[in-house]
Amino acid sequence: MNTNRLIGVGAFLIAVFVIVPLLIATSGRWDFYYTLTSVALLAIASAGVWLTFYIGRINIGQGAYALAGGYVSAILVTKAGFNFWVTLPLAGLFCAGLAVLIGLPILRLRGVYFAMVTLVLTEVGRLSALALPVTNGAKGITSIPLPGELSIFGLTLIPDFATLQNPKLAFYLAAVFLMVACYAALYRIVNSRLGHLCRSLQQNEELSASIGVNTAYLRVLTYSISSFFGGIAGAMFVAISQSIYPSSFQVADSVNFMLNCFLGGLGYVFGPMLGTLMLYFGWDLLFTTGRYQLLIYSSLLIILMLVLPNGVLSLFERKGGRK
Amino acid sequence: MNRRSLLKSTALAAVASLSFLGMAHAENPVLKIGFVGVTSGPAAAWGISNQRSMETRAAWLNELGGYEIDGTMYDIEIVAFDDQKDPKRAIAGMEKMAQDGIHYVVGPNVDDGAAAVRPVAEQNGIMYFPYAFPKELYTAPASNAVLGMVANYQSGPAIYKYLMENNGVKKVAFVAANESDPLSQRDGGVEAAKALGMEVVSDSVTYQVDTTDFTPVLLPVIQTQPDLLVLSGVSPANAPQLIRSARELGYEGLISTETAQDATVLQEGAGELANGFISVGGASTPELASDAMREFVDRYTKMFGEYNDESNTKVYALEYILETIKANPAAMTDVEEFKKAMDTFEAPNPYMVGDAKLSYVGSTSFGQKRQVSVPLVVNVFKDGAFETLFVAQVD
Amino acid sequence: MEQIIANGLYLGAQYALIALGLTLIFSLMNVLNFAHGQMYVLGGFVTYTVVSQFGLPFIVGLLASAAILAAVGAAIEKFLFAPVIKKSKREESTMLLAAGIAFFLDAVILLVFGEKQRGVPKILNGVLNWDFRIIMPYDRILIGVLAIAMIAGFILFMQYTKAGRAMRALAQDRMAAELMGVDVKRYSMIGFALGAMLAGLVGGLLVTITGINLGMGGPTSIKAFMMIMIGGAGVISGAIAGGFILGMMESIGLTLLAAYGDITYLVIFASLMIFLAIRPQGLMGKPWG
Amino acid sequence: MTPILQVRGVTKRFGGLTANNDISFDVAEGEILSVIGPNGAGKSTLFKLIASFLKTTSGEVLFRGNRISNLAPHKVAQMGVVRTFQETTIFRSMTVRENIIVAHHLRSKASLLGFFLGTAQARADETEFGASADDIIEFLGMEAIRDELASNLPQGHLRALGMAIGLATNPTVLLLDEPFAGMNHDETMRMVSLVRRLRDERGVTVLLVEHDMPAVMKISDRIVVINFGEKIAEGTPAEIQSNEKVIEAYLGSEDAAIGM
Repeated sequence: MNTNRLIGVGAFLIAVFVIVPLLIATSGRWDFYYTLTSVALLAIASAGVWLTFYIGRINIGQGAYALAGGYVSAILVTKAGFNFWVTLPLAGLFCAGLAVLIGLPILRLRGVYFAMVTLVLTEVGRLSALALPVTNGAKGITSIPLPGELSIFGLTLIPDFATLQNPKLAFYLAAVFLMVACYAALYRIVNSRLGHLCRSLQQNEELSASIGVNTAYLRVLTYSISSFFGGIAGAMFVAISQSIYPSSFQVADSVNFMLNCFLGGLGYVFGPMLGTLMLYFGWDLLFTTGRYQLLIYSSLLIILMLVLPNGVLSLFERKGGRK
Repeated sequence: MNRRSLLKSTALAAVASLSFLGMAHAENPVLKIGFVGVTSGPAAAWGISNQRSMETRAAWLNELGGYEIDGTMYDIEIVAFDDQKDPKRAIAGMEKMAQDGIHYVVGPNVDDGAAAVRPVAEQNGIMYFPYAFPKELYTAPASNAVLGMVANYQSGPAIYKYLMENNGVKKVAFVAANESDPLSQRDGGVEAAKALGMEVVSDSVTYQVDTTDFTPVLLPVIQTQPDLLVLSGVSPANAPQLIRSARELGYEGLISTETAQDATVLQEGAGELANGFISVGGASTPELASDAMREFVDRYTKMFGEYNDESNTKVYALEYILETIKANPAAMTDVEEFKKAMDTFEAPNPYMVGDAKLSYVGSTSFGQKRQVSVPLVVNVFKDGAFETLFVAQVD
Repeated sequence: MEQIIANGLYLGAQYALIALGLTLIFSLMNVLNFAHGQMYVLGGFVTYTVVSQFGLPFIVGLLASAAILAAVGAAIEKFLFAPVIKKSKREESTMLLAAGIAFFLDAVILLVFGEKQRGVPKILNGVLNWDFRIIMPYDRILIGVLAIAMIAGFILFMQYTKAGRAMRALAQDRMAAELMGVDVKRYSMIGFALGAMLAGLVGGLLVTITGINLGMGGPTSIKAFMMIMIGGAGVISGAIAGGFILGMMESIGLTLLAAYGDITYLVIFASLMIFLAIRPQGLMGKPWG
Repeated sequence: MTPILQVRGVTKRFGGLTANNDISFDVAEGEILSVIGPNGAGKSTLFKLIASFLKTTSGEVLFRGNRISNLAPHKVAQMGVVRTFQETTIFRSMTVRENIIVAHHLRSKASLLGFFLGTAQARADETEFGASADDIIEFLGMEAIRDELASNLPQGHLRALGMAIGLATNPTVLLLDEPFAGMNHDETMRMVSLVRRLRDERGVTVLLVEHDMPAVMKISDRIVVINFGEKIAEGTPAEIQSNEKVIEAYLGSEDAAIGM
């Protein structure tokens, strides 16, 4: 069992870090780099949403945190001259802190109430970005420099992206590395005591409290981890597009993050990754269908839901098994 | 088991239909021109009028046997990508264009998308023609974007000046949707009006694009009693409602906008209340339209069932791309050659009567020629159609 | 002041009608219908087609909208929601389905009705002007009154007909209703059809005033969500209250905060979040609806 | 013996309705005390007030002299006063063993971060929880259903699982909410001996709220009777059986006979 898992992880790592770049190099489909980079980053944000699902909350507010993370990075880079790689964790931490403030009151809500309030939160994010002076309002922040060099004691860890031959590959590797790190963390969370407690919360909050779980604390903790994921995904996106606007992440994104989780399967750690891949790639592949793109896309979505209402990964579920 | 086979057959069917739709047809060599913009969802109208005018023109050219560049006839193929008004998708679209070996792309339609695709376009040697106004896109060091229409900070002053001189307008009020593009356009308009010495009586009122009742929005604006109400960056969907609400509130002054509008939409949405509404359009009014413009409108209508007046301005981008490549065939695969050609490029404007010319402008606004010169035709709406108020040029 | 109240009432009436359909569907099936706004848009386009393209009277268009949307709603419930609810482990899964249906309707509307803004001619001309204290066009008054009449009709239907009572029982307690002999399947379908019909009716009503376009669906859904949150999800009186409150807030906010421009909605959203933090079940909802 | 739990003048009003009015009694360490009363007498409310799942209107509950009423429920649990639930309140999509292991939360010495990082302490904790869970499973005789998904269990096992979850927290005082409800005679007798063993073998003080008279009479050291939200009697089973107020209360209601 354990060796199987190791082999699986190894195969996955080789696939994303070696085989994909090789395939792209031989096939010449350079555009897949960006597509896969997007998938990786969106999968990180979706992982956050999935984690809130794990405590039994439907989160349609991740767009707000991705936006906030993006702005934190953009502002620190352009106005304070920070290195992008320093702003990346800061963006995550800022979002985690923000999530504590916002989560304290709203995490008392459950079910559709929480879902709808987070949906509104995404709108609040966009409107705040338009209204606040620090975000440069409607004009957005543009011409953000590419990520600079990151070195410790003169040892270059990450080269300056502006000097690179192939920044696409660099962004891809960075994004996939982040994704692997986030999912490893997520996997660890889910399979450690923290995850068990989250599941207890998902299934019955009263009982959880009665066995001594500080439910309010745990909810806020989980929500802020979730928002941390959203923040770093947003910041990384800003580095790629070198610009951010109040509409860079909006309600549609928040909804998509949620759909990624559903599609992959709420019961599976790697569900959101697969869901993101399918939804994002699905749209891209259908691009040749022209005006029927949305029609076909949505029909496939509905059919999938009818056939596999518990997510695509439930296809591989053996009877009685769970993960 | 059943499930899986169903999934499989669905996938097969999807793949089959994809390959069928993707089949090409031509004998001539093909010149691909890209379009990245929004053709689904709330803002679909913007991109669709773009894409359709490109497709109409391409079909027309192909029907004539292709487009001649350097002695070779090329079939024009339009490769369109729907970015869903999402800047992240727009980047993917631009990547796709680069992958297809496309060097000339029309779009995106909005500020955030246009800014987001800039790195990709510059890295891959793509010239793109956005319908977004931020000056940074066109000012050095940016060099691959070409503004595909007249910017509001160019048309605004012209309109305000005309109205000051001819209608004695002194007080002006601005209303904008609470979104990036309209807000930026409002700020530009306010600046221009102040520069002209007008009194700006209201410039802080905004609305959500999904507003269904504009009475409360407009009430405080109308109370400031402006002579001119400017609907900054108004979408064709909101324009008729805003006009109607303003008139119903008893407003009797002028109403104008700097974006292109559609006469049918105005007629259906506001009827005779829209009479006198001033907007910016292409050269399709009877006084200005050439036979080519009329044929374009006919073909568009035949192909898609209904014409959209927004296409009057959107027809130009493709024309510019093709004409410039024709002027310097080396530009077909090398945008640096295209940029060289832009400085001196000049060709007759097929869509306008008289001896109007196509050329690149923008030196005043951007310090480099990064804008197509389309005639700045200011229209006024009258009983279901536009009439020309005046024509100006941008430099 | 009078103007603010008049505007608020007019807005509130149409909002309440939209929220009613959404809350009905929610209370019966625990489904948050993301496609509600799209149903509203579809209703508007049906009326537009009947009135502007076929040249038939407005009332025919309205009836057509009601009938077609009811049929669409019934079909969606029977063939999509019912099977998914039956098979899925977590009831939130219906959200993906609802979102898929929203995309699907968006696509269908784009293909069938096009991307342009549409509208039908005013059904009544003239403007009521009461000494410049209230300015309200007659057609808007008519639509407002019609909307309120429909709300009243809906309440009467729920209160006094067999189907209405059955649906209320179902909303109260699904299990108990089943034990009492209510045909749960049938009334779920009827309820969904009724909810969709209400959305379609509002679309049809408003097409004479605001017109209709493809993009109005999503934002309408979000507004409807807000209304039922204010009033309490799944509670009919709550939906009505929520609709009127949101209408008033918009009307007041836009007037008082006009000088600050961009923040009216920010204020509305923020106060909504604070309100829910204090009163999680909305005004009239059951706790944890 | 000093009382381990003191209920002092506890009152709870919902709007104009008084559910509990000035109720006071003590629970001694190692005692099994039952709270009984006819339907709607306010037993459930009192139960929730003691476990602090509801806030009192006035009065207080003390545990070893410290006030526990109106604390957050998890804090009360941390102090050692743990409640079980009436019905199917379990973690449905976990197995029996997982349910019990999760409930060991209060015993963990490692921090959540420690568990995330998998420190030595965390691993030691996990091993200990596993052993303890198996211990509890054996104690309750649930070996056969150890790896069964909780949502698949029949009613009787669910009750036992609820108790196992309570036990896993290592409680000083266990509050049992109607442990015999819906059980037949055999099942009830098994549960009675189980509760006894809890006290005898594990030293847990038990306070239970119950309906089933014969079982209560059999199991309790002392009984508190409430009616219409007020305490009407307190004493040993024998005293309660002969208390006139109690008989009157039960005869006056349409409830089951008092089981004499």
